[in-house]
Amino acid sequence: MIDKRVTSCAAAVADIKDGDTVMIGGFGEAGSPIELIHALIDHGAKNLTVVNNNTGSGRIGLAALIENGQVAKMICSYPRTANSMVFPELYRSGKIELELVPQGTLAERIRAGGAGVPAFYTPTSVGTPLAEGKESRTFDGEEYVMELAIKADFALIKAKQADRYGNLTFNKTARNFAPIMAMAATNTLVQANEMVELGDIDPENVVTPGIFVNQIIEVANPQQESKLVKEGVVYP
Amino acid sequence: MIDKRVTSCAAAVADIKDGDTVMIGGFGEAGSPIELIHALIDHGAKNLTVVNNNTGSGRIGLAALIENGQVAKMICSYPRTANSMVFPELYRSGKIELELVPQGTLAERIRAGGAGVPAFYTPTSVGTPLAEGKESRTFDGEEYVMELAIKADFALIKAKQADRYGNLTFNKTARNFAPIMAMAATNTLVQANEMVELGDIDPENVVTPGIFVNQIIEVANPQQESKLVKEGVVYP
Amino acid sequence: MSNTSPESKTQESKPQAIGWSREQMAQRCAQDIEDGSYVNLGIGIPEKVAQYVPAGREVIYHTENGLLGMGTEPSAEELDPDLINAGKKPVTAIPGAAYFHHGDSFSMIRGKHIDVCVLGAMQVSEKGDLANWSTGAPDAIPAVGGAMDLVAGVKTIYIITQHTTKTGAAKILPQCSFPLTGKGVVNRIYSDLCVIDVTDDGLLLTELAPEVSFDYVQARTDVTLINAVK
Amino acid sequence: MSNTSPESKTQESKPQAIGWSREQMAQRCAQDIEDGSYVNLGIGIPEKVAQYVPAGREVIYHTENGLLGMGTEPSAEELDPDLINAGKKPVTAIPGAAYFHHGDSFSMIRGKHIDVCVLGAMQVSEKGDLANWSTGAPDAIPAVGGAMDLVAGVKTIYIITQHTTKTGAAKILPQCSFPLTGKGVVNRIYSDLCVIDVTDDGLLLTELAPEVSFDYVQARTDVTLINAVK
Repeated sequence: MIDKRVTSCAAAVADIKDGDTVMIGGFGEAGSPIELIHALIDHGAKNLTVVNNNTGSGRIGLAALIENGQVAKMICSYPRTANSMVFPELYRSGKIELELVPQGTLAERIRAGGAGVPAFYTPTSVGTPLAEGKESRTFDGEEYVMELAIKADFALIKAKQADRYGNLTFNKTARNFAPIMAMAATNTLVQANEMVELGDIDPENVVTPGIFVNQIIEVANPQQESKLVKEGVVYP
Repeated sequence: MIDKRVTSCAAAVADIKDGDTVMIGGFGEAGSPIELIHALIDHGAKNLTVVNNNTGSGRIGLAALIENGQVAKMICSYPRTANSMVFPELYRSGKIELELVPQGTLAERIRAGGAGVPAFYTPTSVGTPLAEGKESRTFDGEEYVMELAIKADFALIKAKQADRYGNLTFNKTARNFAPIMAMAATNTLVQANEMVELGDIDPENVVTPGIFVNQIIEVANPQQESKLVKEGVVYP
Repeated sequence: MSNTSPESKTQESKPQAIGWSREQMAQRCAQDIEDGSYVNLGIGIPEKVAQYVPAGREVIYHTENGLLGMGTEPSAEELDPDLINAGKKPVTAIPGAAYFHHGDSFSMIRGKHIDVCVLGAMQVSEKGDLANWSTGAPDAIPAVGGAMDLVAGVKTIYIITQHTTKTGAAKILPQCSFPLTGKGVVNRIYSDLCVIDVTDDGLLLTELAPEVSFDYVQARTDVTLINAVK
Repeated sequence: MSNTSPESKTQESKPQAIGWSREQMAQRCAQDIEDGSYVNLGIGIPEKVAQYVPAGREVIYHTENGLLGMGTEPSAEELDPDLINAGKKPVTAIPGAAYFHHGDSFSMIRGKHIDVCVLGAMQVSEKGDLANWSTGAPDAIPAVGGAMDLVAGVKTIYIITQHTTKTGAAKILPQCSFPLTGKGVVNRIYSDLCVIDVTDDGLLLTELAPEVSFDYVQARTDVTLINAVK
């Protein structure tokens, strides 16, 4: 029997090890799996490489994971947002490494990681500092840079609905990086707002098929990042 | 105002020129846009390069397009099926060219064409005759071959529902190549079983967003390939 | 499911006097499909594996034309020409199924997300090379389908095949003479005579069909086998 | 929408004595957005373009975090923290919208499916090079967002920018001194003083804001402009 449900966020993140690469879904607060991130803080794995578009807000969620000293390196496109102060401080003091990747290249590298494509060529960043040190090549008279796939040991994502096979739907723009991260990680951990029965999600409307999902925890009323930031909440 | 509906299949295919590359959706009969293909036969454009997983059945649809002498070259993975005789005959007599591509590589090359990726690496076909003459390269100790994107002047696909923006849904496994072909063609022509109002397709369930679609013709009761083949129908 | 050629089917159609029948080969293979696996079954005998997976195991079938959660054959009322498998036969979808496009479907394959693929074979080499798409005959219409993607991407490749061709020639060889589908890709062979594991040390014969001896198999195999029958 | 840096916003916040206001620049640019276009608008002044597109034109807005068919700001009841734009501001979705993941969203961008992108700028060169993501200052936190993908992939790139920095330094230069976002990517510049087309022959000044003379613009531009005002 296939039943990917687990009973707690703590159980879901239990196997994350020091030094692992962890993809975390979300674009800003939309799709950020706060409960799973907080479980990872409680769990304490260190020296992580984290892949996320941003670096979190305030002192909760991803920002708190960074502040807690668990992240050795960030791979992201935009590590600077209105309420982010944790990452900039650590970065300036040389305590965290940054691999800056254009957002579309980040998405395509993750997708490639999940699709069994080790490398591909893209026009993005040609002629800019972010192409320095990368192989370039001309196809049909246009210049492209070669980019490598990114894979992860774990992905932490947030879904709207999930069934026990791991089929997922998402809510609006909270979808963002989650489907491709689910493909690129060896272990995909999902917090879903709602568990549904097999067949409740029309097979035509499944966004992430269960084959890309390993463990699911129902978090019926997830916390809202912007609300926590506004209230000045600090985790843990 | 955006209204991609046209009034006939003939109007949809009118701009296809001799020598064009035309992607045609479908895996066997599932998703085969027979009415658009027949309009292309009536239209008469010649010397086409056609991209499809197969080469059609019987003497209707894609097989009839080939039999009519309009196809100079097929790019496909499996040009031989139970009821295909048109292609084998022309191929043996040297009257049609064949580029044989593994099915997944075909899909990924089309997807790359639509995604602005000119080339990528894949493990598929390494060590086989289909990798001969292709660049190979090692990543992390594994060998891969480089494959180039495929783009097309036109794509002919079949959808279940369409709205005037060109948002599409598909029916079951008739989806197959259609969404990636819609991305890879400069002009995507769609025959849809049903036209619906804007908003009737939930934004969460749109499979092909309208940005990839150029013209839509409603074909409420499309013909069924296997039925035509069984009845021995010949087009035109 | 992968498109294997009609040639290979013809070769496999005549059962030998002793050893497992086609059904029994499928049945034997099915014992090794684990609970919770994602499985892709090739056309022909491999398709039959699904019906023999032991009760109590939940297995999800992938068909590369865009469906995860393929069910059994449809009834007349269920039949929909838009719902077919990679062999282009009508199928059904189970509750909990998902449809997706070809790009995503082969991402599942190439990205090593599928656990097991069961395929037919024309030839298998000592090193696990597989030839199952072309005899290389100059007048043949070459057709590969998804076979090369499956062997390159799926984690475990099982082969179900008659041990020899219908003319009695060995199909398990030091080197394949037919064009390859993939190099070093086969993990295990279920023939009508035995079960063979492809290992770094060579071909390990782990199990014999009833009334079949090691010597009987060895005489029909062009590679020296290691006898590992307990 | 692309993440342009806070620095650039500060530089652009003080309007000049003569010429177009921020609203007027957006309004002028909006005249060039054609009926039926797919458009991506950067953060800041570019965002304002949407509200000035002439009546009767139907334009579909793309936001790279996964929405085609972005609508106006939500009412308090409509507000959903899961429905935001690339600037992370709450938005709505129009009837006929579609959601998709980041891989698909940037396929639209990189695959040249989007017609127009309107962005801010720190510097633009004579050849259409754009710098709008970093001043290259050693203590700055580098952040690029989707800007490099947009300029590499979108068919037409419009820039809306103050003609000079707030200290009066030229932003239109023979060469950008800041790190590039893309090389030879800009098609047209809408500044507070004029409209400039980037052409193979050089920078073509096609239109002047009221009360602004060609010489006034030329004095604030480090590249020799071609006067093409009718």
